Amino acid sequence: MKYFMQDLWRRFTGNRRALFFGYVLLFVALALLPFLLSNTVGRTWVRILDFALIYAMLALGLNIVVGFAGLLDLGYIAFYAVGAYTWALLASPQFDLHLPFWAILPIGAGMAALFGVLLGAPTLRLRGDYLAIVTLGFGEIIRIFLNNLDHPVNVTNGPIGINKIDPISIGGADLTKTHELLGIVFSGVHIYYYVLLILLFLTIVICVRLEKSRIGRAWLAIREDELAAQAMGINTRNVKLLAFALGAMFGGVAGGLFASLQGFVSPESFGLLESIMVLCMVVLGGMGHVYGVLLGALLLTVLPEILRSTASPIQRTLFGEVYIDPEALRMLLFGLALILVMLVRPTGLWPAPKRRTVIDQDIVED
Amino acid sequence: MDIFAQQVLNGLVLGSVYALVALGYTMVYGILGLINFAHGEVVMIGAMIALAVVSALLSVFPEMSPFLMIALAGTAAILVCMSLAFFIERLAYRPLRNAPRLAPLITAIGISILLQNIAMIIWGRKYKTVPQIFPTETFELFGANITSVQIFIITVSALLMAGLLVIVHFTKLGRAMRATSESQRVAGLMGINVNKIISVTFMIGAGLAAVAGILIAGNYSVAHYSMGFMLGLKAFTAAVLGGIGNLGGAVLGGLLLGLIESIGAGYIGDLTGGFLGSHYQDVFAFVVLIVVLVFRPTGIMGERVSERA
Amino acid sequence: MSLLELVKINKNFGGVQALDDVSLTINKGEIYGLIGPNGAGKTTLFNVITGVYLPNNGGISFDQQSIVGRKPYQVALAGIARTFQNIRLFQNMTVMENVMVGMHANTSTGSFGAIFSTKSARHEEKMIREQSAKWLSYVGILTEANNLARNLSYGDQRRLEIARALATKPKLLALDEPAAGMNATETEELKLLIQRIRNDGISILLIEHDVKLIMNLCDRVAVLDFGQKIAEDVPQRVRTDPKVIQAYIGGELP
Amino acid sequence: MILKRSLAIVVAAMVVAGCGAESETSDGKQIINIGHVGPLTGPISHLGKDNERGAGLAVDEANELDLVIDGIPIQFRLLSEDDEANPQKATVVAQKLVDSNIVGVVGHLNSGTTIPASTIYFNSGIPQVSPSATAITYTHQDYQTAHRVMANDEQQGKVLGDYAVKTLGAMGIAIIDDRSAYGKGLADEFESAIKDAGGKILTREFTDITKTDFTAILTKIKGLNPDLIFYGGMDSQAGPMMKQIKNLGLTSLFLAGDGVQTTQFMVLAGAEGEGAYASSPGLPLDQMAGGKEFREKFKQIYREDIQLYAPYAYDATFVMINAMMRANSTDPAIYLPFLRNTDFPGVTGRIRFDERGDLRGGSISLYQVVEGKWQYVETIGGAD
Repeated sequence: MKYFMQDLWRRFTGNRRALFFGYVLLFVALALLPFLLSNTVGRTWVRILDFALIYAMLALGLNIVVGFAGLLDLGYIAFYAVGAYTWALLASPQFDLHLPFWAILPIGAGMAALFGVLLGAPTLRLRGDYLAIVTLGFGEIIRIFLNNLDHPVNVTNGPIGINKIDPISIGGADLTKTHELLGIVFSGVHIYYYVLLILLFLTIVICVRLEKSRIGRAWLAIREDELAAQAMGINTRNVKLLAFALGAMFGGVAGGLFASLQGFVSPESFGLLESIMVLCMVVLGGMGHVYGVLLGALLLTVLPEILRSTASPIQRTLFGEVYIDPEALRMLLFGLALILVMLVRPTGLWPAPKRRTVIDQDIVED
Repeated sequence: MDIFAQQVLNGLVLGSVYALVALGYTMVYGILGLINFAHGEVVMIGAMIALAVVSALLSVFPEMSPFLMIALAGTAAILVCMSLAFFIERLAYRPLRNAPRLAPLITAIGISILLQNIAMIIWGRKYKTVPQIFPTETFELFGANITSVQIFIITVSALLMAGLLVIVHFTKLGRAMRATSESQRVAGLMGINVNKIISVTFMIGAGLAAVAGILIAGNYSVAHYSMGFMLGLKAFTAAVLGGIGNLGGAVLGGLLLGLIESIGAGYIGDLTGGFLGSHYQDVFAFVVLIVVLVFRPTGIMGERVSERA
Repeated sequence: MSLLELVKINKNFGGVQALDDVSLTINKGEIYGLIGPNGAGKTTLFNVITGVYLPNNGGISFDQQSIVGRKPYQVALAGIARTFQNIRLFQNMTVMENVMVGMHANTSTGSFGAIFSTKSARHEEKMIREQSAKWLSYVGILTEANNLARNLSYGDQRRLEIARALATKPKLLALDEPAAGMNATETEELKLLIQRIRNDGISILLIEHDVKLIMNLCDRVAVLDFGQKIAEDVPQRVRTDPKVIQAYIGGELP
Repeated sequence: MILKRSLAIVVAAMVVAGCGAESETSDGKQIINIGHVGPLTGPISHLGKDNERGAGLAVDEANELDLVIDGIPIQFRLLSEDDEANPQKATVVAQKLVDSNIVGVVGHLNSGTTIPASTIYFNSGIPQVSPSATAITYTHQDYQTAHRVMANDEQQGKVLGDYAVKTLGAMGIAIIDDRSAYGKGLADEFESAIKDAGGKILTREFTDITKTDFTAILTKIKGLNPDLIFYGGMDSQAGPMMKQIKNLGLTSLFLAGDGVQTTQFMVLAGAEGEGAYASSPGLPLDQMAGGKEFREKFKQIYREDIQLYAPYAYDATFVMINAMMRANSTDPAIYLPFLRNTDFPGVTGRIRFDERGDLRGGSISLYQVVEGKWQYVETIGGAD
């Protein structure tokens, strides 16, 4: 966020005070957003926003794998599933375990990272589209196992799913319920919004820092030219596995939060279409560019919902009657949007800037 | 009845359809390096068009010979699918030929969503029944039951695949296609109209897809606007298993995948004491794929692309 | 004193003997040239040394250690840096970043250090930038630091590849046809650069088509023909070797 | 910035959407919103649409009665949402309906979406009546708001198991399910009923809702030569499955649950569907008061036959309206206890709820395909 804001404000003002003012403004705007939404367009939009934040986290995780390291992963949702089920199994009546969230969150992240390495390892020799189909296969395998591990020993309840998952609770206060603090009423979705916003902020910071680090450069190098990267002494195997593990970790965290927000998980939420959707967010937004990916995730979560509420009113306004089923029209427009955006902006809506300032001007001028 | 022979036969029927669809994937991939995610939807459109034509003919000329009927329906489906493929390539892929690798993948996904929903608007949400214009007869073969439709499927697939191999390896068009897939630039320098060859490749693939759609709809007697997606994925898996870009590989991969699914579902459950039953049918297929790729990273018949320095 | 020693290297591809019992030794501080007609096996030998290909048999020792069977990145870590015949830069990264990637081998910040931006990580990052800038100015393209690698001129791309290789702190720098496609001025500048690198204590293995450059620059030259080493000596004597002249019929030798 | 930009779009969109959301009709009736949710896109959208139509018909009929509640003339309006059979979308649309001030919701269709959504309705105190979610979990969450007008998996599975062994005399039985929450739930309950009744399970095989080829598992089943094959799943798979059963020369009986007792099944299975058995909760539509009229009216209005659960959605809607009438209030908190105490003669049978919100003493009817038509065989249960 810092680089982004700096960039933006330098371009407009070049003024440090304006930068500070910008931070404050953004902070206030983000803090007030849920109240603004629930009072104008309804609390649904706060919930949609919650999901948008979860998807943003997912997309940023996938961006590490696809955008940074250039490994086309079509089964990324598996790590989301691992995170969600880890949370569900450790904090629900299923095994009567009720670990606190600060214990599950790292366990879920760790499990997902472990799966990232396990699934990544056999694919290291594969390139491009071979990798895509194998990761797709792994994604499906995980889902199929979750769907069938109800016998011989019942672990996941199979297709029925796991219900009554504990929400995040702090000091005994259940965060999915409505609370009052300093006279302001916060409903569950509002509180989750703040929790998710903080975690997303951390995710962004981590992604930006990684990208600008030695590890990030190694990823980009592998993406650009694997053999040349090896010639630089980069252990491509380890660095790729690290990308899988870290990417999966974010997926795991997002999955855990999803499970606790929903209170229910079932394998239906982790199908191939979800993987494809997250990939669309990454590519449409601007692969490899943290803020572009963020934009992609927010747009692709919010856009279908906007279409949901506007598909029939717009028809009615334009033609006086609803000709096409609003639901069919919604998906139709969504498909069309994917195509048009790619045709107009093949590198995504907001691609990584062509020139990056990685060197201070004074070093160059020495 | 011999259970094993029956399972092998089941696998071959399923596999020949996978193979037909896989050929479309592999041809496009061979020439453009693009995963045409919308290919499965072309199969669906083929089935739907043929179904619409047959239904219309049945209501207008109920006395028409079934062979003529299927020929007319087939021609219509093939023509529609070919023009569809032509426009898809022209509008959604060609402008992106020099774009980053994943951009056409996303437009392909967009096309897939678009086609599904258009089909849903036109043909409705219901599963549609395919009228039986041929009476189903069952024959015994090596102790296995086989229906006339299944015999038809295997024969037509085999003929089409053979035909395609002849076109690619023994005609001028085929030479141009092979040259284009080696290097578009060089093929262009040799006087080959690369754009035309790519269009033709898409259209041939779509023609095969249309036939596959008709065969599937005929065999299972159902058609639905979402029938293409999973089928497309399976066929793509088959193409990769065989070595994507390689026509023989697509056929081999398709047949293998069909056999794996059928025999896997039939026997693995008993071998693992019921733990891995038929609910893991798709897992077997993917596990075989992964194992093959780990040992042969470019598929069974794929070329070994060693990294050149 | 020998730095790199190849003993009876054989490599065949599907029955074609690309390298046939090739043995050679590169000494410390030496500029060693490798020439030969097209298809003689120069690039294959290069790839065997750098770990891209595994030899069918034979031994390679570098700095008194066997490096046969090591992966390319391990070879790089052992101290052999390379460039590529058909320039392989990280096209969409800046010139500076390309060299910074070269520093990978000799730095250690992991994901933990990066995420928490630890003091040592920040310190190392600063060092990487300073060093990279130093290597850029060493090859004379510091002013291009913030441009994307793919936007550089051809000659500068070659220089960047060398700078990137130098950043790995090699003991041996292996250059695969660095003068290919260069004009006379650029070649002359390249020659000076190579000499300067050698004078700074780095040995050099040079594969080149430009025989004139090899003869002017190298301390010793080996000639490959049909996968066999047919000569190895100081340039003056190689030039007059009848076997070499035979191999180069068509009068390429000056 | 991004958020603000999208916010601007959102607000603009909602303004457009908001047009026409008046709270009164032109003739001064107060508008009362009832929600409906089902999958309206995706592979089972035909069933979602069917439910929506059933509920829509109920709302239209209720409005023709010019109802007055607590002295105020009322007009009901159905707000229909698409959950795409996706649990995450289900909670979003549930919240959306709650925001739109619905007084009750008819839905969702699948158990997988009904369960996560039920938490949101419960937290907001909105009564929910699902026409077709049969997973036991749904009513076992102690939510006073959760109801269903269809026998759950346990009730139906038990009847089917008993019927297979005791009436059809099948001893060796093969079970297939489609690995959906519905199919698995029903198959599990069927399996335990078979064991209780002394039957033997020869094998359990599985498929999924994207498949149309079942030859591998059917061939395996053929090797075991069962007396009966049970399928836990939907008509769109059962139709082709039935064809393949006959083509493979299997002679076992075929039994399935309510997902298969449809005209669609007969259309898809064709002549090969002959002899198949399937159950359906409640009594045959044509035997019920108003049942025949409902069927005909449905066809007349939508120019399509009932797919599957439309009658249940129709009943669910009327049960809800009926509770409001008895409570003389549309306030969810006030009419909710009245909903629990429902005793309503629906087109699918008499509807009463037990303390969990499950259908009390739900009867199950069995049907068999005879000469290309579902023929009513008998009704089991129905007493308390």
